[in-house]
Amino acid sequence: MTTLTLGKALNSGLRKAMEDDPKVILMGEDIGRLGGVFRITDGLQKDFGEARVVDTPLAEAGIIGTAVGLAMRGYRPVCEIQFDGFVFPAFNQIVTQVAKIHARSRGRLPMPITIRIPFGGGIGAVEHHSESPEAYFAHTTGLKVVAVSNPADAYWMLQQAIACPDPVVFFEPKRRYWDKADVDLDETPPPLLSSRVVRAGDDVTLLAYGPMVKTALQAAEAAAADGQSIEVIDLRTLSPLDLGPVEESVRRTGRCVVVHEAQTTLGLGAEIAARVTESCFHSLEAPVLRVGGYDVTYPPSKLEEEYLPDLDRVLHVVDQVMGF
Amino acid sequence: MTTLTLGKALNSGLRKAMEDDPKVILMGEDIGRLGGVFRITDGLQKDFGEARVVDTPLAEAGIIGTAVGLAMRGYRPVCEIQFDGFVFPAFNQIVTQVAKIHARSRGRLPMPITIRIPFGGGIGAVEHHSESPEAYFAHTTGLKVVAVSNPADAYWMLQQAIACPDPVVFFEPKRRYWDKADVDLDETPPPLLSSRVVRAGDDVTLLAYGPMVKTALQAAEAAAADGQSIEVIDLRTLSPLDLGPVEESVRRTGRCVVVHEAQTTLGLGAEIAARVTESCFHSLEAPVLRVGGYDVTYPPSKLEEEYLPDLDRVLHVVDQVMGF
Amino acid sequence: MTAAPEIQAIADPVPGAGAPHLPAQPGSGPDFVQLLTPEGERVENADYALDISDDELRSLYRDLALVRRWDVEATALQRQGELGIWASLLGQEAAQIGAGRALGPQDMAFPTYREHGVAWARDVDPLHVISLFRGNDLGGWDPVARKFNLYTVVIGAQCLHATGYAMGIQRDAAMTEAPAAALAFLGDGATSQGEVNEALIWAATFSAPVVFFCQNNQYAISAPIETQSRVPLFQRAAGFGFPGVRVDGNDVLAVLAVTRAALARAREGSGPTFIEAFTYRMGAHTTSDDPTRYRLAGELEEWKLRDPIARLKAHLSRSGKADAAFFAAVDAEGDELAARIRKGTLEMPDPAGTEMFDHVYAEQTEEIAAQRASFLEYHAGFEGDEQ
Amino acid sequence: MTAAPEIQAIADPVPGAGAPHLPAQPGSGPDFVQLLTPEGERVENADYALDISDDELRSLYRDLALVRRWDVEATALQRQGELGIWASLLGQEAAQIGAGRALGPQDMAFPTYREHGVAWARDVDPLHVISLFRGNDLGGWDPVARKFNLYTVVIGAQCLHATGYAMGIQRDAAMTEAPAAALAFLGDGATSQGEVNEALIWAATFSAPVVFFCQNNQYAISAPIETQSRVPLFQRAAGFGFPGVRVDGNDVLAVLAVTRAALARAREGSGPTFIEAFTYRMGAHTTSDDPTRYRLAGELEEWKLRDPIARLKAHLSRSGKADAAFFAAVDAEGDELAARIRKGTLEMPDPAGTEMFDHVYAEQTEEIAAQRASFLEYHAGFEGDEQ
Ligand SMILES: Cc1ncc(C[n+]2csc(CCOP(=O)(O)OP(=O)(O)O)c2C)c(N)n1
Ligand SMILES: Cc1ncc(C[n+]2csc(CCOP(=O)(O)OP(=O)(O)O)c2C)c(N)n1
Ligand SMILES: [Mg+2]
Ligand SMILES: [Mg+2]
Repeated sequence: MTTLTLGKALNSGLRKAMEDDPKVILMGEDIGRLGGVFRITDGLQKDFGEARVVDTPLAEAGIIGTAVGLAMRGYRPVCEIQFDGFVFPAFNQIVTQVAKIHARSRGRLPMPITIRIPFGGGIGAVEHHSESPEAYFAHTTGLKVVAVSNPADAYWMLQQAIACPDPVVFFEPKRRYWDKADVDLDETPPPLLSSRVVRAGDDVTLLAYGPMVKTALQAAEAAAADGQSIEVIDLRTLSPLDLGPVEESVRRTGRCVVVHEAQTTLGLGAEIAARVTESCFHSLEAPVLRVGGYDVTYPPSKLEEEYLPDLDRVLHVVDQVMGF
Repeated sequence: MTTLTLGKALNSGLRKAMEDDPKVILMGEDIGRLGGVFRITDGLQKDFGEARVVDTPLAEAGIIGTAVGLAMRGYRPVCEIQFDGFVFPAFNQIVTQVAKIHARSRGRLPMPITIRIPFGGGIGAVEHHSESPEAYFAHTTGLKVVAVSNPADAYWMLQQAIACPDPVVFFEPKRRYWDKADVDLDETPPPLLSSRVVRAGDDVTLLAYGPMVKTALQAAEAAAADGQSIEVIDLRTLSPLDLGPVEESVRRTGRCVVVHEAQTTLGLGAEIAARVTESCFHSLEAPVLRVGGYDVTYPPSKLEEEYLPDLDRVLHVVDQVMGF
Repeated sequence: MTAAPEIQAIADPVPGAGAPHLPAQPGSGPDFVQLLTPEGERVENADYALDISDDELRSLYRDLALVRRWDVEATALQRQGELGIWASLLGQEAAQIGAGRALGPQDMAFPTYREHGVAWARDVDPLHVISLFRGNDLGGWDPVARKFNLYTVVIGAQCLHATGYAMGIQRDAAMTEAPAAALAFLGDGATSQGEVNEALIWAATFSAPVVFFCQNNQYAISAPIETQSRVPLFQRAAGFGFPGVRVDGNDVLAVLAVTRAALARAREGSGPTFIEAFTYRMGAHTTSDDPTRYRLAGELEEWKLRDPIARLKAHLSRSGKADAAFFAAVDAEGDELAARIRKGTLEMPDPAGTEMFDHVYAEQTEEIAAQRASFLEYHAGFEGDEQ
Repeated sequence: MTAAPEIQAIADPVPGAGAPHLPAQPGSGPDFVQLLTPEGERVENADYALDISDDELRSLYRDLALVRRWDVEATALQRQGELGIWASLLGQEAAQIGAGRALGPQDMAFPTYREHGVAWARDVDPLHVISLFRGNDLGGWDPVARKFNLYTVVIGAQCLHATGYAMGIQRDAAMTEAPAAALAFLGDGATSQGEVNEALIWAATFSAPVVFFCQNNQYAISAPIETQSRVPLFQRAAGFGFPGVRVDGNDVLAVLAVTRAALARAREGSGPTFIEAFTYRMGAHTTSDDPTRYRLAGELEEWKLRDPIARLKAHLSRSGKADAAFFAAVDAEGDELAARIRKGTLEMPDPAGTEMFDHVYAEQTEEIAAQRASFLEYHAGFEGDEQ
């Protein structure tokens, strides 16, 4: 057991992955000498050298496109996109190449590429630094998409993502980088592509991932005080979805709420609502409700607290689903 | 009344828009001298000159990025993306600039840009020529997204999109370019952002857009023979959605099926299922079901008929929703 | 830039590190336009004659001094928690004032997020820039009235906008409008973005009236210029078919002359120019950055000797074109400006929550109107609650 | 390229049309490497000496003739409805065979969708290329075994892959592997894509062992080269800091020599090279295209005089290095090849529907496994139905 911040857990996970496999290479803007703007790669260039921790030119398509070539040569690139809002110059390479090459080559060219993206708001940043683009990637077959919510998952899931033979878009809740928790470096972690019940409950099933898991747990805590029993599930994997535990839960509770920061329309909540409704139709006492960002341009930071789902908005919708 | 193919209706709509407003400029690859690979801009460069029908360098980001600058200078660019699969190099400009500049400038910099995208499969093409990327754009606030299904809508909706002060991503069902129908050049068209009941029915509400509208109508026809009464709604607008007519219908039928070519996961069907379930929960006899592309890489053309929803697959799911 | 020996040492093991490095400081000569030496000596350049009045010289000094004062105040406000972040222009004042003052009223400028000096030259109220970094808005000025686009944070994206705008100018000109040009700002790091290179290609193909003004401040956050290019950036333009020129970015006179010439060339229909203003980011990348992690203090000391303001001050005083009273007056004006910025910042009202719903579209959708309504309803629910 | 007067006329009104146009045909001299004139004269080039045996010359001719025969057969098959589409290499045989034959077994090639000649040189079974255009698969060959990547249809995307692969070579070399190089193919149109320019930047920054082989066939579908660049493409490399060279793309000897030299340079750690092979697309862009809409017949006639195969044939026969029997044998071999391709195409089995589920991921997901199962179940439902 060691206590780590989420950021440090990612750093340790990267270090472990690099020690375990000499083919693991880190690429990104400012990740070497600086250690990354969030210091997630701190110290790694010093210890593994510039050939394995590559400070790249300022071009996201270049980062992903050259990672594809490195993967073809047998490497396992781990690419850092500096902020969520800056993944789009690489979108063409991710969607038309990274996601398709395994199928195009019928398995002859695996793409074991990990794309790390710090995502979400709440840090008072300027434009493009607080986006939640995960649905774009979950809608893209050929990619696997995960989001971590706590230090232990950060440590283990990052290593699992790097070891995964398929491309993984790895979302990191940037506003939780500084959250601390105990990490058992010897445990056997659950599979990468699995969701997990993080709080048991009977009245409502509350689904979250990434930064919103903490918010969901706080909401459940507050609701408990009012005698409401909320079951909280950390989805962890966004593509593929692991809805087994969700369906088991919803069949008991009959009520389901999904929360995420991303804009509500066509966010992950839409897909989950559609699937859960199909699989649990006769158990549902109310429609699956969503708490997400409003369908507006991410606002200037003075307004982000009003834009982002928080404890109150979650409880507000929980009340709606209970009262339906 | 004139009989036009869908492609020719688009061509006529563009011509009309250029006649009505000298600030309308067409930009794209091969749209001038060649008239576009689908001939949608046929003859326009000859008649309006190279300054208004611009054969651009081979760079989609360049097409959209310069269109932004032209819009800032007071022009109304209409950009052609040659095929659905080639919009991704422009994704950064579309998502971080076109979609955000109006909000960024608090209305001082409107972005009256139309982005035409021939989309969907069924033409036996090679990789990247049969994609359905509409959900990426519908998930992007700041854009308006429409899809046309017939010559009359093609003629009118294209002019409405160009006249719209907001950016519009305009999807054209490439496999229907050659479909003919009567177009009333003097009618007053319905609003751009409205859906429409195209066939009345009582048992099931079937939603489609773009190329699948024809398929949905054929399915309804076939079902009628078996005594099933299917109401078909052409969504026309994908963002914002116009679900008024859909909800009115579902409250009567109690059953709803959405069909599209795009991969099912996080396709438009997901959002529609989530919203319709929320607004019509007590009227629904069955969950909203989806008929979409499988969640796989678009296959080589010999397999696309098995990949794409067709009359049989639609009826298969209609039976499921009836038997639920 | 000066790759300090230690950083060199780190750099060597990387594949490709054999490649040539940039000169510590480009000498003068055709490849480096300089009209005022670091010591304040006025030198002539055959291609870029500049005949300038003493008044103009003094007003250039005033601009340089005032934007630095503004910058210092903004940094202080950020430290005190009044701004979320601040991107300092320290060291780049001459590049920005020189370029900004070269613009005509009909020209349009497309800044990055660091062009406070150009904003100043375009008469943008500093508080309208401050409000962005405070998180009140995404840019408070009117880009149309000021002919100064809103800051673009996505690296390089504005270069295509400037090129498209220039294509619009060409088409208006056909409709006999006054000739104008677009001025795109970019950094050295931005030159690696595909979109920026596309802008150069489009500008060349359409011979668009656009000037690309690249402030090579030697770093993209922590990445030294060698990360982006092994040869001087201005040389890239020739490969695309138009002229590139490297100017001493710490020499406001040279920047003014070179940018004026390029804009004139663009307006008269002779096409684009790429200007590399060779300068140095004397501060951190932003207030969130810690440059000590990636560069050595010695480097900064060396560049202090090339300070853009000191050299003009030296020239003005030595030549007797300005006296102590003048400099004192400018300092006083700077303090007033700083006080006004501080007061305005502290008094800046927070935006209303409904703001975020009101500008997504020119024609608002029912969806967003409905979300706006439920937003108000939801917050009305808290009325009276303590919070 | 030759901008025919009429096309010129159309082009003039466009803003920027003042810019210089490319020469009708670059003369020889340092800027245009040629070892075999269109008339079949062997000429020497100081920088690119090529000492080549008669056997090699004949085998080059054989390759040129056979890939053209393959191409003709594929076009016929498409016309007969056996292929969905075909992208003809007609006129570019020398560029592709010259480049393909310059590759060593350790090198990796990254083609576009038109490099059938390079595929041939890499021993790819023509039927594995045909199967892609027939719609049976997305490329039937083993890219790892053949050291020939699958065709990349998204313009330019492969240039970054090649550069990344070359970065991998550098890292393996550190682990003492045999030196190798990557060869990226691209068209003239592709040079306008941002990603391609990023590839040039990365290659320069990391001095990666990659060679960019640009076939300037004068058109990007209907867009003449002036749409992409107002100056010769090879000149772009210098702006990024590495050498560019223009070679007669219809001269297989010159292409072979120039590409060999560039690959050797890359392997020995001296960094990237950009090669512009100046050639002409003698056919339509693809079988879906109608070039009469955008170019004049005269242009084609002019280029026929520079035919890549005719000039080698002239050289071989005039110099007595090959006799009538040899040419007859090659023709016969061509007919056999064509017959084999035709037979193989007609007998090609359609892929199974389940194929589409089986290669999305290396580790298939439960979601896709479930969809595969329901797909089978659904189709089982039709068993017995007439359809
Ligand atoms: C597309 C994109 N990627 C990454 C970033 C994060 N970022 C902000 S500034 C910066 C460095 C820019 O360097 P340069 O272009 O030299 O401008 P400077 O900051 O030195 O003025 C980076 C990488 C961004 N804003 N946009
Ligand atoms: C990103 C992208 N945009 C558009 C297309 C459509 N397209 C296919 S080939 C082509 C022209 C390519 O020209 P060039 O690079 O010169 O290669 P060539 O076909 O002449 O060999 C275009 C525009 C594409 N395949 N990819
Ligand atoms: Mg910089
Ligand atoms: Mg070409």
